[in-house]
This record gives sequence, C-alpha cells and structure tokens, in this order.
Amino acid sequence: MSETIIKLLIAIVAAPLVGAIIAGLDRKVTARMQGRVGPPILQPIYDVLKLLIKQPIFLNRVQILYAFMHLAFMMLTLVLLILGQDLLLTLFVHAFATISLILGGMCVRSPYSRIGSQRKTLMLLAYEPILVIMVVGIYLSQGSFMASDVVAAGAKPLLLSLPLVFIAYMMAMAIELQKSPFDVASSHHAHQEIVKGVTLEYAGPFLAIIEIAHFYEVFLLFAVVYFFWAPYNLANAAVGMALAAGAFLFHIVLDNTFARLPAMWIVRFMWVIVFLMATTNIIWLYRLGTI
Amino acid sequence: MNDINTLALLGVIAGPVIFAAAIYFTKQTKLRNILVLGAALLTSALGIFIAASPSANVYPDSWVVYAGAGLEIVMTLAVLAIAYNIRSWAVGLFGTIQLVLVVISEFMHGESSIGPAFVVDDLSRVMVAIVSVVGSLILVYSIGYMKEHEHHAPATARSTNTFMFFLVGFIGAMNGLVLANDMKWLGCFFEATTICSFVLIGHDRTREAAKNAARAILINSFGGVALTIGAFLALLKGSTQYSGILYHADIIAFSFIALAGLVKSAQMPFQSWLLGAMVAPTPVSALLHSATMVNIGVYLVLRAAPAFVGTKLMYFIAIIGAFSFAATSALAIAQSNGKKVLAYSTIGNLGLIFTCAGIDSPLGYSAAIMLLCFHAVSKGLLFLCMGTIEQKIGSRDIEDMGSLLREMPLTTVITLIGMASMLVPPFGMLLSKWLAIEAAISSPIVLLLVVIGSALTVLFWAKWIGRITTVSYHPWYTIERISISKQSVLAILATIVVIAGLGAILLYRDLFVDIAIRAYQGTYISQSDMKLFEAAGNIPYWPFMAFIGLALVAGILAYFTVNASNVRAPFLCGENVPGSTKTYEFRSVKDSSHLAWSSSLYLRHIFEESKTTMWANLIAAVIILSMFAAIGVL
Amino acid sequence: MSVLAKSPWVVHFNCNSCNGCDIEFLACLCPTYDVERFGVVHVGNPKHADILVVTGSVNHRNARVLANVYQQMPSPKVVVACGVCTSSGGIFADCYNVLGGVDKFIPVDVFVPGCPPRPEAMIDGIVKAVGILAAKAKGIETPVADKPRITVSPSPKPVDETPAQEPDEVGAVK
Amino acid sequence: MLTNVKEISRDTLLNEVAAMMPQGYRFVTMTCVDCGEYHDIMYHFDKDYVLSTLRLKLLKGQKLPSISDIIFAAIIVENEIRDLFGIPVKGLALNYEGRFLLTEDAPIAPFNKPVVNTETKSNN
Amino acid sequence: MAKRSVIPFGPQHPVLPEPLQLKLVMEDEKVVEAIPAIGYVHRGLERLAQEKDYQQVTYLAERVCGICSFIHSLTFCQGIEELMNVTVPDRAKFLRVMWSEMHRMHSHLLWLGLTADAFGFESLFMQGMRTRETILQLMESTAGARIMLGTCTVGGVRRDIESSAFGEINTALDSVARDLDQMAPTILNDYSVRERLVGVGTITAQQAFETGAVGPVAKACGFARDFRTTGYAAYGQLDFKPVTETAGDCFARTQVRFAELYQSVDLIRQCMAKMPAGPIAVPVKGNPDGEIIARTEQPRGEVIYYIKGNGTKNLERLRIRTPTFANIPALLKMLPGCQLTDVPVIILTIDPCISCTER
Amino acid sequence: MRIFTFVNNVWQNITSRPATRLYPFTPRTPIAGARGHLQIDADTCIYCGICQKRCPSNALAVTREPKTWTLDPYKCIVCSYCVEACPKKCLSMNPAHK
Repeated sequence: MSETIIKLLIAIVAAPLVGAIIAGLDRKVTARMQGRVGPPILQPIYDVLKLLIKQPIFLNRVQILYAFMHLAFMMLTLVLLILGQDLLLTLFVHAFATISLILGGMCVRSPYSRIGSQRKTLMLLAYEPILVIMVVGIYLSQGSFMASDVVAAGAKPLLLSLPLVFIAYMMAMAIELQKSPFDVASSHHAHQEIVKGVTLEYAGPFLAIIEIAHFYEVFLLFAVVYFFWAPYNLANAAVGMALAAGAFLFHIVLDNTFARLPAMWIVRFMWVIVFLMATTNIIWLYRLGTI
Repeated sequence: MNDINTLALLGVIAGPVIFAAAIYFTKQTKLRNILVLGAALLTSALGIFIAASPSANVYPDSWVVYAGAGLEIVMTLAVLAIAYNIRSWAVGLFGTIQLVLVVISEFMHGESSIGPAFVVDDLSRVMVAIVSVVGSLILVYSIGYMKEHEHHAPATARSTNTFMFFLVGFIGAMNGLVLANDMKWLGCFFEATTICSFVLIGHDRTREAAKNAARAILINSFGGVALTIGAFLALLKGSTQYSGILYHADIIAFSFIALAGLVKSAQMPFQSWLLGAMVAPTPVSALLHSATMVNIGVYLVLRAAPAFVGTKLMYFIAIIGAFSFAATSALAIAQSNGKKVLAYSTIGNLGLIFTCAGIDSPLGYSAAIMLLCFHAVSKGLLFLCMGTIEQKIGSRDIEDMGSLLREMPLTTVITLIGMASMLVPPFGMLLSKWLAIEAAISSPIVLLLVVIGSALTVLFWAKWIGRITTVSYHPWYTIERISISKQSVLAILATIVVIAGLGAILLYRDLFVDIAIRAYQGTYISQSDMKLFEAAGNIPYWPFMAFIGLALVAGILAYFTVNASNVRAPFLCGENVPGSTKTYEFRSVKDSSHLAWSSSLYLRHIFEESKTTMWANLIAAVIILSMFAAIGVL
Repeated sequence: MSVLAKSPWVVHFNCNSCNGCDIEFLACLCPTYDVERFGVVHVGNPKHADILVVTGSVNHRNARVLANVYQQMPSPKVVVACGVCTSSGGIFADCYNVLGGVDKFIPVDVFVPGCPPRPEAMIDGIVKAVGILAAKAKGIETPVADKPRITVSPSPKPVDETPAQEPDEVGAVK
Repeated sequence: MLTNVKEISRDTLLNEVAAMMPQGYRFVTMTCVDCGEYHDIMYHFDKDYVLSTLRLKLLKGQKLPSISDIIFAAIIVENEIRDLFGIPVKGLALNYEGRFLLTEDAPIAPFNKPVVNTETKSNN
Repeated sequence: MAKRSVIPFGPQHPVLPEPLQLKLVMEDEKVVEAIPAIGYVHRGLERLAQEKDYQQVTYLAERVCGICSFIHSLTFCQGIEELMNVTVPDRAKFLRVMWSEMHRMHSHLLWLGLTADAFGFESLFMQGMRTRETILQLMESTAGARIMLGTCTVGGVRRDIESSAFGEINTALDSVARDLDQMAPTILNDYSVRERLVGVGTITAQQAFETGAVGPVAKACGFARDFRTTGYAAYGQLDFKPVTETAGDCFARTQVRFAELYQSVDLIRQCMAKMPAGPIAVPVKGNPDGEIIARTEQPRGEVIYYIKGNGTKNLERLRIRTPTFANIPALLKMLPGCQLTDVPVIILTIDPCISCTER
Repeated sequence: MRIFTFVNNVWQNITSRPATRLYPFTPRTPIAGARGHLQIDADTCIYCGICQKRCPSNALAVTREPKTWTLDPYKCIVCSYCVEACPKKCLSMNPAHK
C-alpha cells in the first residue's frame, strides 16, 4: 500500500514537470521550425510560476470552482492510470476534466469565452468517441479494460493489433493538444480569432491552475502513446519512448504545416474519416476474435 | 408467506387508491393536503418496508384472479369511454380489440398450477422502492406546486381534487403493476396507468393539452393492445402469469409484451406521447418520467431478460434501445426548451436501460438496474427543479436561465446537483453508462450507438449547466422564497441524490452485483463477461473521494477567500461600458450601449427536430419490424 | 531575478497609430527579432498580460478603450509607450481629435522614441519594462517615466539629458 | 486641374446620380469643402480611369439628400460628411447620427471654417 | 427560437492589427448581420494638413498610414506638382517607382503574414514576416528608414540610389523571389489553406462594381483596374499587366496579391535596368493654387487626394480617399452569411487599413 | 491540392541557423545613411530657428536669447527635413537608433 502511495506521489509531482518540459520543447522546436531561436525550454514553468504570483482577477466565483475541478479530475485521471484501473472509467474522468474547463468558460458572461467553450464542446464531441473506440480496441486485443493488464509483462504491444486506431488517436491527441488544424477553441499562441477561448476569463493563479492541468494532460496524452508499445521490458520501453518522440515530432510538424480549420470541419473529419478508420480496425479485431 | 408482508403489499397498492378516493371527495384544501401527505407517508413507509423485507410470493385465492379479470374489463371499458369522449376511432378500435381478447380469455383456462398472483422479488422490490419513495416525494411537492398552479392555470383546468386523485391513484396502480405476476392484474394496472396519464396530461384542458392527452392515450392503448395480445398468446400456450411466460421462454408472447414495454417507455418511434406530456403540470411530468409510467417498459423487459438470454429478440431490444439513446441525444441538442431536453434525455436513458437489459449479461443487468434507480431519482429531482424554476421565471427556455444562480440560488444548486449526477464520473449515471459500454463490448453495433449517444449527451448537459451557472459578479445573493413542501422535497431528493451518488460505487458493489448474480443464476454466462463483471465490482473508491474532496475543499476555500476587489468586467474587446450594472454591456455603433450575448450551441441546421425525428422514426420502425421478422412473427 | 521577468506576456493596443509602430511591433515577434527569446508571448487579452504595449496617440473614442484594457490587466503591470505619437502625440499633437500622449490617461513606465521605433528600440523598451515589472513584483516603487529633452547651448559645454520640466519655454506643446 | 465637372442642384441630385451607374460610371467618393456660405459637395465617378465630378453647392443649413439608396457605397462617406461638416443627411440607409468618426466629447463639425461675421445657422 | 448572439468584434482584438469594431449578430456561429463602428483611429489629419506648410504635409501624408506611407507622400507630391506645373526629373520618377514597389511588396508580405495568422497558420505568418524583413532591410539601406522612407518630396526625391547598390538590391530581390517560390505551393495549393479561402467571402463582379471596390478586391472579381496602367511616375515606361482573377472570393484576392509580389520584383528590376541618369529633384518655388485630384495605385487599391490650394503655403482643403475606405462597403456585403471563423479571414483579405480610412 | 506542402520550408528552417538577430547581446552595426536619431553640432549652430519652423511635428525649439536648441526626442519623427533646411549644416542624422 505504502509503495503505491509513494508511486502516486512521485507521479503527481513529476507528471506536470514532464508535461511542462514537453510543452517547452514543443515551443522551442516550433520556434526553430519557424526560423526563430525560441524561448528557453523551461519557459512553461516560468509562465506558471509567474501566473501564480499575479493578481487573482476573476469574473465570478463559480469559475474558480471549475478551475479546481478541472485540475483535480485531471490528477484523478493520472492516479487511476497509475493504479492500473479501468481505462474506460479513466477516460470518463478525463472527459469530465475537460467538461469542467468547458463549464468554467461557459459560466461567465463573456461572449468569446462562451464561444470558446462551445467549440471545445464540439471538439470533445469530435474526439471522445474515438477515444472510447480506442479503449474498446484495447479490450479486444488484450481482453481486459485494466490499464495494468496493458502494461503487464507478456502482453502483446498494442500497436500491432491497433495500427489504425493509433492513427485515429494521433488525431484525437492533436485536438487535445490544440495543434494547428484543430486549434479552434484556444491555443497557446496569440492571434486567435476568439482571443483565448475557454481560458479567456481566467487570469493569474487560476490560469496557472489550468496550465498545470494542461501539463498533466500533455503528460497523459504522451503516456498513452507510450502505452501503445508498453509491455514491461527495457527494449519495449525504448520503442515506446521512440513512439512518443515520434508522436511529438508529428504534432509539431502538423502544427506548423496546417491552417486552422473550422470547428464543424473537424467534427466531420473526426466522425467520418477518423471514426471509420478506427472502427475498421475494431471490426477487424472482432473478426479475428469472437465472431 | 407472511401476513405482514401481504398486508404491506395490499397497503402499497390499495392504500394510495383509498387515499385517492378520500382526496377526491374532500372539500377543504387543508384536509386534502394532509391526506396527500398521509398517502405519501404511508406509501413510502410501506414501499421501504417491502423493499427491505425478504422476497416473498403471494398466492391469493382464486377470487383474486377473477377480480383482476373483472377490473381489467372495467379499465378497458374506461378506455372505450375515453375514446368516445375524445371521438377517437383509433383508441376505440384498440379498446375494442382489448375488450374482445380479455373477454375471450375469460373463457379459457390456463395452466393448472396457478402461480403467485403477486411477487416480491429483487426487481419488484427495487421498483416498489423507486415508485414509493420518489413518487411520494413528487406527491408532496405537488401540494405546493398545485397551490401556485391554481392561480395561473387556465380556467378550463380540472379541479385540483381530480388531479390529486389521479396522481395518488397512479402510484397505487404503478405499485400494483410492478408487483403483479398474474397477467390479468398486470393488464389491469397497465390500463390504469394509461388512463391516469391521459387525465393528468390533459389536466389543463387547453387545446394543446387535450391534443397531447389524446395522443398519449392513442399510443399507450396501442401498447395495451400489444400487452393483451401477448397475454392472450401466452394463454394459448397455457400460461396465465408472467413468470409462466418466462418459464416457458415463450418468445412470441414476450415479443408483444416487449413491444408494449417499448411503447410505455416511449422508445423511438413511440416517443411523441412523452414529449407531448410536457404540457402537463410539472409533477405529472416528473412522475411519468422518473418514477412511474416510463419505467413500466423497462421493468417488463428487465424481468424477462435472464429468461431470454442469447435470443435474437434481446439483441434487437438492445439495438432499439441504443438507437433511441443515440437519436434522442442528437435531438436534445437542438432543443432550447428545458423540459423537452429532459424528456429526450429520459427517453435516451430508458433506451440505455433497454440496451443493458438486452445485452444478456449480469454486467448489463446490474447496469440496467443501477441506471433505473439513479435515473429515477436524478430525473425526478431535475423535473421538480424545472417546475420550480419555471414557476419563478415563467419560462422553460434554457437561454432564459442566465442568472438563476443569483435569483434562486438554492434551487439552482439543487438543480446543479441533479445535473452533476447525470454527468460526473463516480456518480450513479455515469458509472452505469460506463458499465453499459463495457457490457456492450460484445455487440459492436450497440456499442457504436451507445458511444455516439453518450458523446452527444455531453453537448446538451454541458450547455445547460453552463447556462445555469452563468452569473455576472454580484456581491450578494437573493434569499429564495418557495413553499415549504417544494423546498423540503427538493432538499430530500437532492440529499438522496448526493448520498446515492457518493455511494454509487459501494451500492453497486454490495447491492446491484448481488441482484444481477441472483437473476442470472443458472444461465450460461461467457467467461469474458464474467471477468468484466468481476472487475467492475472491484473499482477502488478512495481516489474518487480523495480528489473530488480535494477539488471541493480547495475550490470552496478559494471561492470564499478571493477578494471582491479583484473582480473585473469580462473581456469585450475593450469596449466595456464603465460603471454599468450589466458588466456585459459594450459600446458599439453610434456609441450606444449593447448587451453582449452569446447564445448556446444548438446545431439546428444539423439536428433539426422534425427532419431528424422523421428519419429516426423510420429507422426505429424498421428495426422493430425486423425484430418481429427475426423471431418469426412476421 | 523574479519569475515575472522571465515570462512577460504582452498585450498590444493600437490607439491612434498610423500602423508604422504596429508593424514594427509585429516585426519584433517575428523570426528576425523574436522576442519570445525573453519569454514574451503576444497574448491579445489584457487579462493574461503583464505588459501593455501601446502605439499611437489617444483620441476621444479610443481613450475609453485604453482605460478598459489597462483596467482589465492584473497587477503588477507595466505600460510601454511605443513611438512618438504614443509619447506626446508626435506629428499629430495638434489634430483636433488627438488628446495627446498615452501618459495623460494611464501611467506609462517606459517611453520608446522613434517614428516608428525600430524593433531594436522596442526590444530595449521591453527589456526595460521587464526590469520594472520585476521591481513592481517586489513592491519597489518605480519612478514615473520621464521624457527627457535634449537641450544644447553654445557655452560652455552641451548639457545632455536635462529633466523634462526644467526649461519652461522650450517646446511648448500647443 | 479638375476636369469633367458638372454643376447640379439639390433637386436634380438624385436623378443625376442615378443616371451615372447605367452609363458604366463607378462611384468613387464624395468630397466636401467648406466655402464660406455654402458647402461644395462633389460626387466623383470614374470610368476608364477618367474622373467625372458632379458638383453641388449646398447652402449652409440645408439638408443633403442621401444617395445611399442608389449607391450603397456612399453610406460611409455620407456619414463622414455628416460628422466632419455637420451637414444633416436625409435618408441615410445606415445613419450613425454624427457618431461615425467622432464621439461625444470630440469637437462638432471640425472642418467647418470658423464663422466670421456672416450669420450662418448652426447645423446641429 | 433561441436568441441571437451579439458580440463585439474589436476594437482590441488580437486578429485585428488596428482598432475597428464590428458588431456581429450571429445564429450559432453564422453571422447574420455585421455593423461596423469605426472612429478609433480618427485623428483629423486632413485639417492638420490645412494648418501646415504644404511641404511639411508630405511628411504628414506619409503618416496617414504606415504600411503604404511612401505611396501616400508620392500621391500628395504628384498632386502638388501637377497643380504647380512642376516637371519631375526622370530619374526621380524611376526612384519613386522603386520605392513604391518596395512598399507594395512589404505591404503584401505583411498582409500575407496577417492573413496566414487569421486562418491560424502560424509558421506561414512567420515565414511571410521573415521574407518581409528582407524588403525592410532594402528600404533601410536605400532610404534610411525601415518604414517611413521620407524620401519623396515635392519636385522629386530626396535621396538617390546609386548604381553601385543595384547589385545588393538584385540579390535581395532574388532571395525574396526564392522565398516566394518556396511559399507558393502552400499559399496556392495547400488543402488546409484552400479550405479556408476558397468560396469564402465571395462577391460578384456586379457587387464589386456597385460597391466601388478597388485594388485587389476588384481585381479578384475580374476588373483589370490598376491605376498604374495610366502611367504615372515612370510606370508608363515599364512593362506590366494588371493581375486579375475572376472568382471574387478570398482565395482569388490571395492569388492576386501573391502574383503582384512577383510583379513588383519584376518592376523593380525593370527600373534598375532602365534607370536614366540625371538630377533627382528640381527646386520648387511658389505656392499651390487651384484644385486637383491626384490618384495612384496603392497596395490596397486606388488612393485619391483631392487638393485645393489658395495661393498660400497652407492648403485650403486636403481630402484623402483611401482604398480601404472604398472597400468597406464591399466588406459589408461579404460578411453576412459567413461563419465566425471566416470573419477575420474575410476582413483581412480586403487588407484593411483603418488608419488610412479614418485619417 | 496537397497537404503538408509547408514541410519543405519547415525542414529548411530547422536545418539552417535561425534568422534571429540576437539583438541586445550582439548589436548590429547601423546601416550607413540610416536615419537613426537627430544630433547637433552645438558649436556650429547659429540658433537661427529655421529648423524649428520647418519641423513638421514641432519637436524643435530654438531660442535666440539665451541661445538654446532643444529637441524633444519624444516628438521627433526623424524625417530629417531640418537637416536639409539647416543653413550651417550643423544638424545631422546619426544612423544608430536611440
């Protein structure tokens, strides 16, 4: 028990740091791809530290509550994953973390914030089924919903049985990372048509909370990529890491070579092309398996 | 066989009816209210007693069976009377078919071994608990509600006495239905609920109310016909009781009963009566949607589910349910009428229950029962909240619920609790939805529909919650004044929702799992299903509590410690009107002030109601027809 | 060094500018100058910003916008006035619809001269602003920025950088 | 020098303007000059890079009929003239009521010359 | 029926480089109505011009707009010169064309960057701005300043470009052309870019004519209306054809501007090849009298200066009609019916210069 | 119609040195002839006031008695009109920015 708790504590502390460094690397590499020098790699951490000491301006108190919920549910997602719990339930918890953020954007009388929230809802609508399908795929290939069984020694790497689902997951991940063709709701870069979307009315420490939650999310997203080649053994872990690094580069290139596309386009794309892709993979697994 | 149990059983059915009769003849409002309260107390006490008592069967004398038959004929005649009254030849036709079948079946003899006429088993105890507790609370609520409703109801409205009579009677009928095993009694209570709902929906007797009431009785009496046919077919094979049908696995008879269930539960394409029922006073909607009427369908199917494991029929029921879930979730997105959103959500959730029931695994079964319970409580609460809100702000439109948190903080917080229970992970609804998806893993089509549906539900719940919690900054909140009966009921229901929600995982682990195991005793369950079932029962409880607790503590601390001097007006591109009481006012053309307004997303161009409904109904009808084709009826 | 100095987020408001300063400010963000090296992010939203970069003088209509934008920024905050119009009205000081420099409406911490200032000058201004930001975070009183005039006279030696208010008659604004 | 100038009066304005478009003239802009007792209002049209001008002398205090119904593009410039010269424009399709370029504290009709000796009515 | 959304778009908005407000009325995210509110950059420059010496107005005119500043001063000087019958030396005319075209290039590249930004293509924005920096550097080395060149004066230009600098200019132009070639497949053929531009903000040729649209907006509707073809300055001696497209949507406007960038490179090269020797300015005596309309082609379209002199050193009236002023009615025709997502793109494809518009 | 058309550019950027001028750390030598800021040779100046008259933005103030020449750099638009007008050529433009 105490071992679990120590593991959890380490994860809770380390995950946002890793997430922040990934985000920092992201900014650095993006800058280099644009021919710039870019910020220091620790820049996201500086940003959060700075936000924490800024004046806590707010619009109404409800939004503060939602910010905390967002963070807590994001942490809960991590904890459930570390505990090796049911992936589907973890996914729902994660979805609710996003919903809290959406609600935080909606509960203020600020038009851009609300529009951002609505778009974020659409994005949730776009990628959530894909993630559920992914979990179903994991079940079909591993025979269990438990995260612990996916990484258990002797398990088959997921990527072998779920190649199309992996591609679909990449798309869903791009939405959650707010990467370019999909950055309709908010983005870390300026010049957004809806200003900052959901996080528009958060400032100071409250924004820092959301940023930290975002670091958790970044970590989680890459952790899932790692899961695609995860079974316990050193060689596999290296492949998993390489896969995560590849995903990282893919997203930056994606971000840098695409224009932002309209929200409805994204929903259509995800529900038609990506969804079909994922389900094809799933149906293939069904054919192999039960039927 | 226990005398006290029999008495309780009798009390929980006949008690409300007797009270109802007394209420009908009471002249004084105060006395009437006391009687309603008494009925509520008695029913809920007896309901809880039955729920807590061990399983029992009631073998009555033969006269009871005859009484059931007699009552069923009376009810059928009442339907015919209504048909004459509203000049509906279709209802007349349905009534006549029923009458003929019932009378014919009087002269036929069933199996020699007469089973129990009334049964108290796991499922019926759960149902009685829901009906009695939630139903009684709605009764109490309606005392306060009707007092206000009398003031601005149209002059054509029926008297409150009549209203109360049918409302209280309804609960009796409903209890009877879930306890009855004898097909005659079942049919009799089935018709009784149809008639009650007709009267209650048409309570205001406006043109619209009359129209919707007529539609309700039309569709429901169609359901009645299906049930009677089912009973008749069963009788042909010799069973006079529901348990007999199950025992013989009489799939043809059951398919008609299931059809009746689909009609009562307002699944696609029979959903229109439930949407129409929204014109009724809110307690009626609450009662129909949460505790009573719509649960009949799922109850009938759930009871039969373990008996028909692995049949095509169950598979189709699962598909119809899943399809209803997905379609109504899509339809709900385009609605701005709050009650209608709730109605669609009800249909969707019942669809999900059908799906779970149709999946044929203890996991699905346990999910279905859990969903049934949590849905009844949460939806009941939400409807009552809607009624309170509607009476206060005079609108059902989601868009008008902007500053509710300031105007009626208490009700809003309670509404939020209700909505949160539909959406937040460890609370019951989401837990059941999770179980549903896991259970559906074996049938891909059902799975896809459920996945799509649950993604769509997020859209309208998030939109609505967002709108309700929208407030501009205000240093103080209004103190809310609503009648004590309404307030206390809301508080009690909210408490139930919170406690049940927090304990959902425990409840599941310790209660619903056992029920499912008992129900599926002796049926074949695949290894993987069993594994899932076991895993689901073992989810840890503490991380949820720890982190939700953490969020609440931190959030609430921050909520009360942030300084009001840090409040800033929203970002309006710099054109805020300084000093305006409305912080979302901006200057625009001609320097005049305009209100910034951002309405929610309805996607009407995609999910336009009439068009989507048409297509969805068509598809649903095809599925139902293919269901009958698949089992060889057509 | 305070963390504030490491992550100054900038919001830019164009008051009455002729765009000259705006596009030079944009040039700062772009690869050739890339102020993101200092952690600068152009946020476009006053609620997230630490530094307000104003370009252009103030007129009757945008004065209220400027006040709103400034008011919506969380403290500590710093204002950088880029360009001569922003500092004093510049060539437009005598226009009927120009109320003068930004310093008449909000406290300005850094003035950047030039018409338009080159990106280098703007970077200098931002670096200076970052220092002030760090000081403000520590609660140190920062002096009001002045706009020193350069006065020369033949005897005995040129006097450089005298304070603004000293000679009364020189450069009377209107 | 300004070529192709045609003097018109307030009554014939709308007809003259309406006649320009069918002849292939594109509306370019309007110019207003304060000439003491009257405002010189010019409507510039362009055809094949050649400018034609309709010139209207509008006495101070008179209202200017709007051509925005005929030429939508005139809305902006008419509102501008309304602001800068204080000339009331009749029948504007989108009337900013003197709050187009200027706002409440700004000077009224800043382009009008200061009135010396002559009695001209205030335009507001 | 749900209420319609009403949101302020501007004045302080990250995609708008300049303060301009649009009151947008929307259903879901579809714009039903867009009403502009301007006046955030109105300075009253025209009247200031009437109070200043006409020579000084050259510098004032430059600051009508910082993006096409040189062409503003050029137009003003051409007006005054015509009014005072000053003949400008040929070399000065060629130099004026060179700087005009440099300004056109920097303006179009800036526009390209901002538009890329409006449709969320950050690295294209960076690339455009980076290419633009080459032009700015060129302007700095030839004129002494990056933006406000200040080289145009009544009677000629103030600064010469020595032939020795031509090599450097050619190298810079080569590098710009190379950058443009590299960007071309993205701007003209990338799926995501086309998805955002094709069919968005379309106006018909008829609408463009009726609303008096000018510049690339008109050219994208098939009107070959380019004031340079009238041959002011040295344009008469150079060989070029106005670029046109016919679709009338955002993509057509993008194509027009992108092609104009290549055209400008070519025009500067032609200038250097045909550059005559001689003085760069003639002295000017006296004061302007009479009224004149001067017109030139700016990056955004035709600019019109109405100048009325009264024989004193102060002007009687200076009126500036800038191209954005003429394009706003067209913008108002484009906006209703589009999605909120497209609003910034549509606004930016008319390349608004509010500072010009309001002066 | 293609996707990923920008990869070329991105690849080139990442493989070559960034275009950024590391300004405050490595200042650039000013371009000759650039109009950076105005400066005066006080000894040659005769305080005639022509520059003040010419200045479009009233940034200069010259008094004959006592002889002072004052520049408000926060009004100067660096047009160098005064430089051209100065009869003694004592005004000049320093190419360094300020």
